[in-house]
Amino acid sequence: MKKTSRFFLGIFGLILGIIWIFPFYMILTNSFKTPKGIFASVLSLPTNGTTANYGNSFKALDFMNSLGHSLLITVISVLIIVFFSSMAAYALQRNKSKLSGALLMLFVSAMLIPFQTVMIPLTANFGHVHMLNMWGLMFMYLGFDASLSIFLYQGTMGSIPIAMDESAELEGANRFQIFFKIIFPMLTPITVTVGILNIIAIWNDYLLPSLVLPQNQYTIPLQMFFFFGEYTKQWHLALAGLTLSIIPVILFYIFAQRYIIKGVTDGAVK
Amino acid sequence: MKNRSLSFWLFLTPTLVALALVVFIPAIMGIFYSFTNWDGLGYTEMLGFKNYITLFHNSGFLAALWFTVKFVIVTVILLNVIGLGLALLVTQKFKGSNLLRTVFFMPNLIGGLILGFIWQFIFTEAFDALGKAFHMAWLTGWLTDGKTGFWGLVIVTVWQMSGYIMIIYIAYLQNIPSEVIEAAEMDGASPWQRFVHITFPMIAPAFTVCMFLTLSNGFKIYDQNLSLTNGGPYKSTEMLAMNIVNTAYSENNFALAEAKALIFFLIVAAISLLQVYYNRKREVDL
Amino acid sequence: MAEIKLEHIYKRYPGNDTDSVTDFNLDIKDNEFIVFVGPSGCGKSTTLRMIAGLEDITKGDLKIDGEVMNNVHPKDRNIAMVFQNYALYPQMTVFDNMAFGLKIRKMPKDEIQKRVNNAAEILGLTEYLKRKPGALSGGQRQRVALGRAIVRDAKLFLLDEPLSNLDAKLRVQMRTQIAQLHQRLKTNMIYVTHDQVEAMTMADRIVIMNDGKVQQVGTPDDLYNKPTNKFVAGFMGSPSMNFFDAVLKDGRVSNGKGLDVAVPEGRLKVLRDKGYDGKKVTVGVRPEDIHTEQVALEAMSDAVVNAKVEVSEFLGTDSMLYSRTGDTEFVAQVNARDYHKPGEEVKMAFEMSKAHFFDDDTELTIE
Amino acid sequence: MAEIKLEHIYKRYPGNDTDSVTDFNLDIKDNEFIVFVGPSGCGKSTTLRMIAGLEDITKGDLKIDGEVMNNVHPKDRNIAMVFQNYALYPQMTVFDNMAFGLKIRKMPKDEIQKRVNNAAEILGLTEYLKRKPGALSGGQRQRVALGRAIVRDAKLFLLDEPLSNLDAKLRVQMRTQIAQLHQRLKTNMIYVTHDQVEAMTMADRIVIMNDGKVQQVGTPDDLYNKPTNKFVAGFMGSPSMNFFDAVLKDGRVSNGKGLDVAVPEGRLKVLRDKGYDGKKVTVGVRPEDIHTEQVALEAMSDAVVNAKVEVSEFLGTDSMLYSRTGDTEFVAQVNARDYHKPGEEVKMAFEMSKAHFFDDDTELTIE
Amino acid sequence: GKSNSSSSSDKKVKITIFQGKVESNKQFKQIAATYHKLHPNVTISVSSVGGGTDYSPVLKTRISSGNAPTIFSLAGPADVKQFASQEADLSNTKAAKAAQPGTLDAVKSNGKTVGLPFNVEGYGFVYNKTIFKKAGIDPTSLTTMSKLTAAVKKIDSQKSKLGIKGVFALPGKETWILSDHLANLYVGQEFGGNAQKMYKSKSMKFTANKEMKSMIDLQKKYSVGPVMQLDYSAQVNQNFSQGKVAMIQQGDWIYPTVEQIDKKFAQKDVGMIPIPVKGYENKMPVGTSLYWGVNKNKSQAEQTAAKNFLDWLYTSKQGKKLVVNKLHFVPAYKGYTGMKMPDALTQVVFKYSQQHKTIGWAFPAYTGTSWDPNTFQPNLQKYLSGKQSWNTTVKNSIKGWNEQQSSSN
Ligand SMILES: Nc1ncnc2c1ncn2[C@@H]1O[C@H](COP(=O)(O)OP(=O)(O)OP(=O)(O)O)[C@@H](O)[C@H]1O
Ligand SMILES: Nc1ncnc2c1ncn2[C@@H]1O[C@H](COP(=O)(O)OP(=O)(O)OP(=O)(O)O)[C@@H](O)[C@H]1O
Ligand SMILES: [Mg+2]
Ligand SMILES: [Mg+2]
Repeated sequence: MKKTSRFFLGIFGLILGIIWIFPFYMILTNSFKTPKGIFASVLSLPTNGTTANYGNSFKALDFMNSLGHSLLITVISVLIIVFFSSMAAYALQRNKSKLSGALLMLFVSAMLIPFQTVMIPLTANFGHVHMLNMWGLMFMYLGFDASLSIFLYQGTMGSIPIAMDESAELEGANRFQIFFKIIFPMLTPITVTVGILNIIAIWNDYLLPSLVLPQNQYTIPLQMFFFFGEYTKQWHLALAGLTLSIIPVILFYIFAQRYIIKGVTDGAVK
Repeated sequence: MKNRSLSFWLFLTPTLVALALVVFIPAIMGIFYSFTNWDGLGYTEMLGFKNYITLFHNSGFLAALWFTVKFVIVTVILLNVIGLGLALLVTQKFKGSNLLRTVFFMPNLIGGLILGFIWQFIFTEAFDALGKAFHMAWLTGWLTDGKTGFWGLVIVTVWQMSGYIMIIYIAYLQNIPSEVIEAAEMDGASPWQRFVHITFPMIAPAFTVCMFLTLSNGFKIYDQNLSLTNGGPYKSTEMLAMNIVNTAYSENNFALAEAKALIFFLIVAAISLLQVYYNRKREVDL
Repeated sequence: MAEIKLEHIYKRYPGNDTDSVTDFNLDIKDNEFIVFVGPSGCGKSTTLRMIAGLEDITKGDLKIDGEVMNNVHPKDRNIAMVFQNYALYPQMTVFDNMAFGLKIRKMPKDEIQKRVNNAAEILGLTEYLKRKPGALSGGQRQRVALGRAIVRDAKLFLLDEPLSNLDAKLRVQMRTQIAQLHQRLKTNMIYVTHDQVEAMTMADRIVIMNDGKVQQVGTPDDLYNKPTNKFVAGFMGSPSMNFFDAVLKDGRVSNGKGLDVAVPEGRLKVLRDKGYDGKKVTVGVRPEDIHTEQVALEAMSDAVVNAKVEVSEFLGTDSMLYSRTGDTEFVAQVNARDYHKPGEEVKMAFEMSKAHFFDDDTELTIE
Repeated sequence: MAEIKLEHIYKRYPGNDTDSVTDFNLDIKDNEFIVFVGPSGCGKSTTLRMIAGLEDITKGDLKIDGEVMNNVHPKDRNIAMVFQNYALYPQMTVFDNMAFGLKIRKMPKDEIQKRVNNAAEILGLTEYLKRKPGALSGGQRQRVALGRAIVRDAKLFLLDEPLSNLDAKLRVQMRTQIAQLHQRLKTNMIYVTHDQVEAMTMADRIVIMNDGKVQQVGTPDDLYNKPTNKFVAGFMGSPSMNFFDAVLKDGRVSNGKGLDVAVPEGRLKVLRDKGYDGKKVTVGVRPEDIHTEQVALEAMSDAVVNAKVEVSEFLGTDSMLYSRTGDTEFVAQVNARDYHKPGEEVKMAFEMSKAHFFDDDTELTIE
Repeated sequence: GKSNSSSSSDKKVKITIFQGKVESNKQFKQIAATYHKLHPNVTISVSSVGGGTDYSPVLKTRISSGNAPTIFSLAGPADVKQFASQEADLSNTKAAKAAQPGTLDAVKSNGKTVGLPFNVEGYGFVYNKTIFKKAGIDPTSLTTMSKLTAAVKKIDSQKSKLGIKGVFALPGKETWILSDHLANLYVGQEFGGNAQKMYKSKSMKFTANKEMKSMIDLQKKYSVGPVMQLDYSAQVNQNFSQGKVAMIQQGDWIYPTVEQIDKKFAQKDVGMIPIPVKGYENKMPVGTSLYWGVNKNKSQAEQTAAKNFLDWLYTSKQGKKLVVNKLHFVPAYKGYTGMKMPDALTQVVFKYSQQHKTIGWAFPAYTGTSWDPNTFQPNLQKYLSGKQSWNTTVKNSIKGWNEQQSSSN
């Protein structure tokens, strides 16, 4: 690409980026204001800023503890989802039968069911087998989030030449070896994507964990909602809390981007 | 992999089990309840199709359905165009393109309430200020009626979701072998032609996925609706999901809500699955 | 190490309305080196893939050592294959690509190291072991694909045009290496190539296919000198045999368009016995059997034509003379020393004792 | 239609620590047919890709008709290219693959139809026009890739081993077609091949590369008969030239291990003039310049050795005799008629008037 | 059997509280800890849900998954009906007996008392003392509509002098401001302010609708605008607490919010007067929004412990102190005379309720029914935004109520 067009793309991107980031500007600046300062003028910079919100929010959220639970639940759930849904997608993509078409549609249609309508029967069922805890929650995430992940995996898997499987098969690899040693590494970009999408969904989830988790396993969003009473909404703490809680995810996102490697399958096609 | 082979089922079973236990069994229970007078705790009588009859006389449901359909049409188009546009933009090589990815994606990190809080201020204050500064009357008085409420919802949804759609497109864009793009360059295709004839057809699976996601999310959208307008004013911006939730929780009519949900599911499933089926047919494996 | 039998094998790809392989029969003896040749799209790769177990066999039986293998899983067949399109693992280094099959088989690390390094040495890939396939040239990739097969102790090697992207010198080296490997491992090899030199020099037997059907199976010499039909005769040899539609009359064949040469006694008798006297036959003469040297002109004086060279190609050792006599075009391959410029009028002798005669309808060799 | 100049071009791929192409210089004249040859990995594809604009040029200038093109976008160069790895559009049919470049240029529909059908005819793809590339054999894919280029009226054609997966017969046909296309369009073509016959027959000039560097540029005849160095001499010709490390003494060269032949007057004078008398030289003799016919043995009686045939390969027209005299191994290419069985003791004459002499250190030809 | 709360020889019991007032959750936890110290055999765990999530579905999932709390909260007649199979009879508790007259009306089921009020709350016009003083108006004199109107006009005329943007801040986005609180004054009249009565009534006449209209019109006309853009936080945090309006229609529950924004302002400048309604002058609508229920499906020991805890909280000396000083609740129980509420707004409510100058809360009768969100609120909002005439609004509301009541009860 030519230098000038790169430059204009950069400018264009910059403008878009500013528009996009504007709400974050509001979150960040207001998290340094006193409650009075916030409502005096939301759009302005903090006049006499305070970092007290962060300290208070950190304490009110029981941050280290809830961060621990958030991390534990998110990381394990996402690993489970990536592991099982990539496998399922592989089975469905490499088998071109009516049955797998139907199974895919089943997974896909599961995404259409509004959560609120299954919420009560779901928790009732899990309650009866004493699975209303962290582990039950992780299993539920597999059920809810596998569909999208499978759908995403299934779509990109088509661009991995079947010759890869064949070649490994002739070398004596069994299905699991073929998948985990050959195919899965080639899926890195979509794995990162699936990972990111699930991480944010689970990291920010409120409703499901609020129904499932006992109080001693509360995650950050659950703690955070104590800032929101019916009348008293503690925006100053909530904004600081939000800022604290999205830092790990943003760090992860920036880190993960490096793994979205350009054109991993390039060498495979002739 | 043959579907009669053991490995086929070994690969599928864990997710199938989870799906059944977590989604389908509760959903089927819900369908059953929709024929009763279930109140979330139990039911005392079977009502047959009464709930289904009620819901079609319930103008709130139809109004919400109509509003949602309009919303879905607009957002599906905007999200896919903008999401794909952003994906194309940030996959170009220029300074800061990686940073931009993060920026565009960040809105997904904000949950419902705070989202509403921030955007209400943008609509009421930033828009107002802009409107006054540039004498554009249409920028003032946002969210005070159904129309601005609608566009408000669209804006927030697009702002929030296009980064999501973007990263899906990015993942697929990166699977295109570079030789094929090069071949098109040699054939004399301009960037736009390359996009239309080569890139886009080759990311057809991403398009299927994103169409589906935007469609189904558009229909299911709740958080943004709740936090931004809460359906108001006078229910003019109440969408399907909210209508269902309200039926269940505010009106305590869980059975009717399940009936609405089933109808809603059938509508969305028909549209989305048709779309998936149709689009999948056009895709090719390498 | 194995006897492989293909019995009446058919293959039709789903969605196609013709068979890609039709009634394929072949007995491969223990330790035999078989080469498949045939025009592009004739079904060579397809047959290989069926043997490997990568394609379902539509009809017929594949037996290895007497056992029907149709439903045996590819990984359990212990076959090594070089894919026509390489099929390298893009995320792995060259080393790992070659080591993969060995790791899967849990071979000790140092043994793997040894074998891969050894193969890399042979293939001239030593300095690329740490690269990924994406950063290799076409020929280098092909060599990696070859290396992946040769490190293994498979029972059967399937090689689908493994040298097509290599230069002549490297090809010769590789050919020797493959032949040695075959010697050393005493395995069966099936080798697909479009390179006649490869086919001729490497094969114990050549299978020549056309349009999904086996045309002839035989030693290189058989195929070259005793083709069973016009297709085989035309396919083997480059430039290919000159064919003339002619009539046999008075001990001579002539096409009425410039060609008119005598048929030697022995050949004539056979043709007459089979009742072709006065009938149409197709005459085939290889370019190298048309001569311009004085000695030849004298020796075969009853088969000399006056030709005009239209195009002449210089090929180092030989020259090709694209020539014409009357309205009949043909190619002669002569020693580079006997080079003739385009436009020159040259006398050429047809060595009819080496000519081939084919039935006009069935295209089968008359013998 | 264009004059192309490559001036001191260098290429280093990011991540590599050596240059893949070093100081490449070439003037391509209007309407010239250039062939690149060289061992695998020597930088042929890389050079082509730089000309196409697909790779940045690390250093140096590419000029077309006098204009520096380094930063011109590939699509604006009006170049057609056949990729070594095909790079077909998987989602398009064969027809659409070929028509794409024309549609882009807004050619009328019926003209497109005509051209594509015509190309398909030439390439034998007519019945596959509606298939997608995934359902084609290797050779068929390659032909589609070729078709995609030949339908276009490009200013310059870059063909990267476009025939490597085709059988001999089809290759010859395609070769002719490409030559005709070149004639008709009067464009420049740059053609990469590892097939010497292709290189020899098609090229106006051949560029022979090794290790990223141009070794020699010249007509096929030049390269074959007047190689500038040992590499070129050894690379051109198959089987390749026999090299002997020998000492020039008393008008003879001998290596003390069985070879001892006289050098003809004319050659000897040159060698002596350049001061090689009594010094080491490398002697190169092509296999076809070693003879077994009686005539030759008599004519070159001062260059006859007693050899033993160790392996003999039959190649249709010719035979290769892998032989040995004393401890010196060499290959002779003789007429198939002069076939000798392995183990036979044969007298062979070295045609020393055609021998090549190289400096032992610089490996340059002595002349 | 019956046990004395202070006896330590009892077996250990664990009870759980799941309550809907998320802003008081921390305080309840502290109270639970205090109670545990005094009664080591009773362990209480407290939880809540907040922020936009409805309480009752979560309670339902808890119940249906076998994870039901011992003590839970109820929000009025609709909840009483829904959770009937969970509710223990609390008629014999000390707290029930101490409850202020009328506060238990909404939680009587078949003659039994099944709920105990958290507290009482009251609302009116919360005003800014400084502004009124500067404007020269005595807020307590505004007992009739005409006096109010005159005062409003007077304030409005000196807006810039007073440094305010409007007299009122009417949050058109918050449907409950009009439909629950304001309408209670004009609709509730018909049912004597009794929610149970209204809940059971087949019809509604809305006779006082004209008065309601003038009150809406007044607030709208003199509100900072556009009213349809204002929500609770714009009303309280952004306008009132920053001294930008003279008064707002709100209740004592806003005090913590105001205090959070500006503590000094809250302590010095905040007062509340009743909304003037013909025939109910100087009476404040005081009522209960949440009640405690005890789960009758729990073991007898748990139920007893739960009842003991509630009795202790509302009737013991220690408990009372906590109710007033920690929870800042205006008590719904007798026996608090002489105690001082900690802030200006609760003081007002406490005063009115002690003096029995109150109007009942009838609106819990409809907040849990579909009429409120589907008919009443949208119609009022339509009127407020000028899209619909008042007559239609009234007609639709009456019709909707009558339809709902005839089909459900
Ligand atoms: N993308 C790349 N990144 C790094 N190195 C590369 C890349 N492509 C090629 N090379 C290296 O550059 C050198 C020249 O490669 P090139 O593809 O030009 O060879 P070639 O002459 O076309 O060989 P072949 O006949 O095998 O196709 C090789 O050593 C190769 O490994
Ligand atoms: N996956 C497929 N689906 C449908 N048809 C196919 C498929 N693969 C190959 N064919 C067709 O089957 C025939 C035989 O193909 P095959 O690949 O065996 O040819 P081949 O002899 O290997 O040719 P080449 O020398 O060009 O590689 C061809 O006509 C081809 O178009
Ligand atoms: Mg093939
Ligand atoms: Mg190359």
